Amino acid sequence: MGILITKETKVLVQGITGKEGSFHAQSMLKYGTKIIAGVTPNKGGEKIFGIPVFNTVMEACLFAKVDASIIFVPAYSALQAILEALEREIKLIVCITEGIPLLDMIKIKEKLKQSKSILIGPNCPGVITAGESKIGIMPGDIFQKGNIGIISRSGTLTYEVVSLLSKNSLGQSTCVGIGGDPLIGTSFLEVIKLFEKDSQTDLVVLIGEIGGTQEEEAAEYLASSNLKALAFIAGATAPAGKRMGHAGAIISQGKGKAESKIEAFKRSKVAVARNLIEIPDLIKKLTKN
Amino acid sequence: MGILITKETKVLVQGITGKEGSFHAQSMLKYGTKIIAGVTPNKGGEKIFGIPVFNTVMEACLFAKVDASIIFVPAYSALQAILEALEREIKLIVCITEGIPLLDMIKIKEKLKQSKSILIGPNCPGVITAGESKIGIMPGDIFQKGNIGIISRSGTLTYEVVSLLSKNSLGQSTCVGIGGDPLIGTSFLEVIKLFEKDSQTDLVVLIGEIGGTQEEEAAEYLASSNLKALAFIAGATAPAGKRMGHAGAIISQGKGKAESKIEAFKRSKVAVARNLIEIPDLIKKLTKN
Amino acid sequence: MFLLEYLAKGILRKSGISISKGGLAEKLNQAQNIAQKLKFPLILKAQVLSGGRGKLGAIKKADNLILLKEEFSALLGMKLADETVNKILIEEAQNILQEFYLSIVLDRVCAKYCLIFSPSGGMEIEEIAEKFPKNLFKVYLDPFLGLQDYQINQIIFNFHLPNQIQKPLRKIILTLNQIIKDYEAVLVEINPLALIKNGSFMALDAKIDLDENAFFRHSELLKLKIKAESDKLERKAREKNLAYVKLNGDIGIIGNGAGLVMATLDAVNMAGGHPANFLDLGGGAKEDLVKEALELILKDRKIKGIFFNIFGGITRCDEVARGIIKASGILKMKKPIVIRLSGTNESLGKELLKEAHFYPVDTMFEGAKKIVELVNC
Amino acid sequence: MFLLEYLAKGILRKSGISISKGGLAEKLNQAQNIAQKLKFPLILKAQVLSGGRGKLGAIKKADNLILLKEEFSALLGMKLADETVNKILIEEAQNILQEFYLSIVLDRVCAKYCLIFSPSGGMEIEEIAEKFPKNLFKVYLDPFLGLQDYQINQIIFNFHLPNQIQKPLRKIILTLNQIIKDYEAVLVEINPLALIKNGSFMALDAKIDLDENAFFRHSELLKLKIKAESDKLERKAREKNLAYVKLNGDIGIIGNGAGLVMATLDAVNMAGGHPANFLDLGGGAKEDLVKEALELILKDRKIKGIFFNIFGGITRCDEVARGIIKASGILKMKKPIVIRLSGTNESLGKELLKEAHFYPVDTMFEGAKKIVELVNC
Repeated sequence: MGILITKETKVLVQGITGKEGSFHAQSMLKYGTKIIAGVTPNKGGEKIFGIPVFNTVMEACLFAKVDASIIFVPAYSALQAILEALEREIKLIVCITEGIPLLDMIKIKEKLKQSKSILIGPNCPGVITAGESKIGIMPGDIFQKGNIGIISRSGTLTYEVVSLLSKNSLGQSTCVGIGGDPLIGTSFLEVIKLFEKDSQTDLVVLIGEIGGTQEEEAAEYLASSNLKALAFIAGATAPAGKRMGHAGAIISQGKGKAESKIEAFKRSKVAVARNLIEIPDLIKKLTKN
Repeated sequence: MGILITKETKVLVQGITGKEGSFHAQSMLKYGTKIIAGVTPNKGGEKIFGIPVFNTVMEACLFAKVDASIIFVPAYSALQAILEALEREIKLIVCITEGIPLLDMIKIKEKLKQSKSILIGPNCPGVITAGESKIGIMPGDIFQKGNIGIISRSGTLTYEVVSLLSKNSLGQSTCVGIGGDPLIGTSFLEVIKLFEKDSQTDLVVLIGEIGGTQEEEAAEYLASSNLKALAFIAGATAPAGKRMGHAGAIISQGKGKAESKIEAFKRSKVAVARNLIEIPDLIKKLTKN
Repeated sequence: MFLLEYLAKGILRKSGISISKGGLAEKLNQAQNIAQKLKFPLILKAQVLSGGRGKLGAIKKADNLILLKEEFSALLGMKLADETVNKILIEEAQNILQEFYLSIVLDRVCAKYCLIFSPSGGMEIEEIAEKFPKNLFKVYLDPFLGLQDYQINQIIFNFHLPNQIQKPLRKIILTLNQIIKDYEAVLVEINPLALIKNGSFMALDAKIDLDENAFFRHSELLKLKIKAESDKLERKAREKNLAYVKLNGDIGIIGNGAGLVMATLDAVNMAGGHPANFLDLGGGAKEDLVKEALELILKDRKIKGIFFNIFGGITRCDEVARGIIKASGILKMKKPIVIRLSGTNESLGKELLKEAHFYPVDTMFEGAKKIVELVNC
Repeated sequence: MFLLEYLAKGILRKSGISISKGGLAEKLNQAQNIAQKLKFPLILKAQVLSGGRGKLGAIKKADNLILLKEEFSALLGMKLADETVNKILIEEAQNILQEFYLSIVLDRVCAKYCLIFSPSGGMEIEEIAEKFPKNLFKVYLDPFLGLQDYQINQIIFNFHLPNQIQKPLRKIILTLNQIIKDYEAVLVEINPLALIKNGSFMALDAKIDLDENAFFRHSELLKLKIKAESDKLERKAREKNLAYVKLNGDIGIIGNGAGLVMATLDAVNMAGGHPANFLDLGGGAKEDLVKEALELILKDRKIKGIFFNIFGGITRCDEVARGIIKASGILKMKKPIVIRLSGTNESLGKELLKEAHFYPVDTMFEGAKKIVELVNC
């Protein structure tokens, strides 16, 4: 089964006629995702790849039941897109958009508390349940159906890990890219809790990086969980005080170091890979018992 | 028992050293209310009527458990006072202050939704459980212990009704002045639901007035409730389009008329007094069965 | 506090929304001066708060100066419900392509602002709701986030509004929203919002209701507050922060608390009397305010007697008594006064009154009966 | 984006918070000119982002012009962690009665701003937390309502601050809050906030961290963005919207995605190499950006080779390949390049590369090993 999405999940694409939106809508369709509608203001009535386009999320939701929405709009209108999806109470909102201001995310986080929706991202590759449905931008062909769950703060690093796993015949259940921003809709810990309940997932790979304290939180929780897990943290050799690429990855005032995260996992008896290449072997060892 | 407050309710007075605050604190003490602390910034450490004064609600709540707070601060700082009480999760907040801007009340109403506190008022006479405790400004000596509950949008009109009841030996359980403003913390309907569960209350007198649709809402609910009720609506002869005294009492665009409210109660088979003087006799009739 | 049309339109224009060229006249020569600077045909609009002015004949059209004079003279002094026309707005008539309805109003029930739009403007909102319910679109504004762009999109695309009017309409909606915030308004309504010849919009009528409680944050609005009152006594009352409403009878009513004063009006009416006014002292009135309140209502020449009805909670009876005694100089006229005092510090108040030879009654009903008898005898 | 002290203090001063008189010097004669307008003793502060400058000897005092010259020359060019001192702030020294700590910072865990105050300023916040935990007071700001007066009261009365400093402190806290809002800052810190002789406050050091993602709403901050970068190449990268961080090694690293680039640095380090930089193309890079990124890192003369590591998701391998080919002119130097391309449009990208005689490797590990070999031979 995996978590969050299945073959049957009905998907809306916000920003479907844009360059990224249309490219990835097509790629998702190819993967088998049930895209049932798209939204672009002033393009209502058009069709793209046979999918009807609406002017507003409201119109799209009146046309058909929507289970999930994926957002491809530019950073300056992402707040609007997410609020629009929240207003219609869409259960799963996946926001690919990079560069959303923190102030907008503060507002979104507060509204999320008052809703039943789950936001994955922003600045993330999305969610994929291997062989079933892809609501995201990850290259679908590297995934293989299986029992390894993946939670990652980094997009491209996820692909790296997934392709390693697939090459070693370690298939995946669901892969969730939670996004690399300092403020994100759903944290490591929240996704771990979803995987705990999933009978298809035998082990979860956590791909973290420097900055913040999400990994430490997750580690603490895993100490008393039955979920098998393996962690990898990027940025062990990154200098302090410098933002590595996006606002989330920074060692500031001595906090957020890779070492402290690795220590936290070790304290909780969670296996840690120091090098990506070790991951497949470590998984095989962990799943043998 | 009555509702909301008892002899044991521990009360904080916000604005206790002001003219109104100190006058009514003394009057409440005389009535038997358990006032355990007061707040006035920069007066921390002083005592008034033997009650310790603190600079902040936080300090007062660290000093002793507070069940309820009554607010006497000026309109321009009422938002602060209510937020300060909400932050400490004080269960019952009674705001006497008149003239709070609607924008401030919009904010307060939204924060109330996210809290477990009850706000009575603003612009109200407060709450009294006859013979037990008074958290308000009503003249205590007009009340008599008994089984009639009272909910009222008007302060002085409540005293009028209560003194009529007491003169006719119709004692009261709890009397709640919900306040006359367009936006208030707790509506008729919400107080009705509390009275429904109170074994001491045999009948509730609703004192409404023109403006808004609270009375209609309450009437609709009472149609299928076992609670005995009697309603009176002030302003039957008020002209349309003019605000009668405070922002709440206005017939605008044909809405909020006394007649429509009276009709609503009649539709729900709730007795309506056309003249205050009829109230005692109507109650006697209703409680006989 | 509702603003007259010309004041509401002044706020719209200041905020960047187009209105017709025109001016306000209180006298015929002013009207003629204004007309000379404008293009006929002109519209004459009585400045009163009552709704449905069109149907009441309070809006007229004039094609030339002669007709203007005629219509102006007919309107001036006209009685509409409780109001008398003493200000007339004269504006150029517009060619209208389509009339829209647009407002933002505070919804008391959910404590949120509500944006209401309809492509069927020009009639009152209740009429639109009844006749064309599908042509009414409401969006509720989040109390903290306020109006969002996507909500404006919902309106625009719900009615398939053509491209060329999307942008100007969006701007007007955002402006309305800004007015709500800047002025802490309870209501801003443009009806009709007219699409005129050149494809742009104009506010042909406007209604604004301000929250007086918020005026301490908007000192600039205090002037407007005074200006807004059409009745001189109401204006005076506002200056003193008394809640005064002029009515048509002959018995002056003073009390504390809106509910009590309303119930007093009801009681006097039931006893066969006709209240001359509503005057609420508010909570905690001090003796000077009591005196000023008495002086104020006595300026209404129609008054034949006064009923003073107090049930003290936060208001103290002794303060009220002192105020009445202070005002006794002007009260020692032939006009009867009936006083009822109950509640906080009642006995002290009554004692003071008796010393000054005022003899209070015990209940509202007694008082209502007594004043009606005294006035009618 | 962290601002250097002099830029942060500029924002404070503009907002009405007092700072010491002084000026910024990059050369000795500038320093001497500044000093002549000021009263000795003076403080010389190296403008670098690294913390603990006092302990690192990057803050000096000078009692006269001779000492100023000496200290200035010693500071200029000094190396501190990854930074080189090329700007020095010269300020008048202050008599300090008490040092406070004050900041507002975004708390990532609860997604709220947090106001932190301590009467034990002058040392880093971690040190205060450890040594005087009771002297640290935090209030969290409601995401929608923001900082409230009662919260400032909580701070003031928690530390029994005397009456005469309540008002100025309240003002500074409100100003800090306004800076957070106006600039969409992630952190504004004044440490120490010094109570000086005449009973008023002065910000003796300041740290501001701005949210670059919000710059589209603050066009005025773009200039600051460029100014803030001490390294020339980092400045250039900012102009092109590339995430570039200068490091101390000799292998240039380009990749897409912060996580992947960080992992690439880790891999190169593990293979025994020394990365010269971190360069993240971000998501969906187009060929021109790829070309510019290559040109940019080649300006670092220390570079002996380049490792280009792409795993395409939203980024397409063909675009990357085209960019590399476009840049091949400047690449046709003696410096080796190792390319790894996987993901979206991988085969198309690889084909293009092969046509242009570039032969990509298959994995990150392979690539890391290969570039280290090539550079070290």
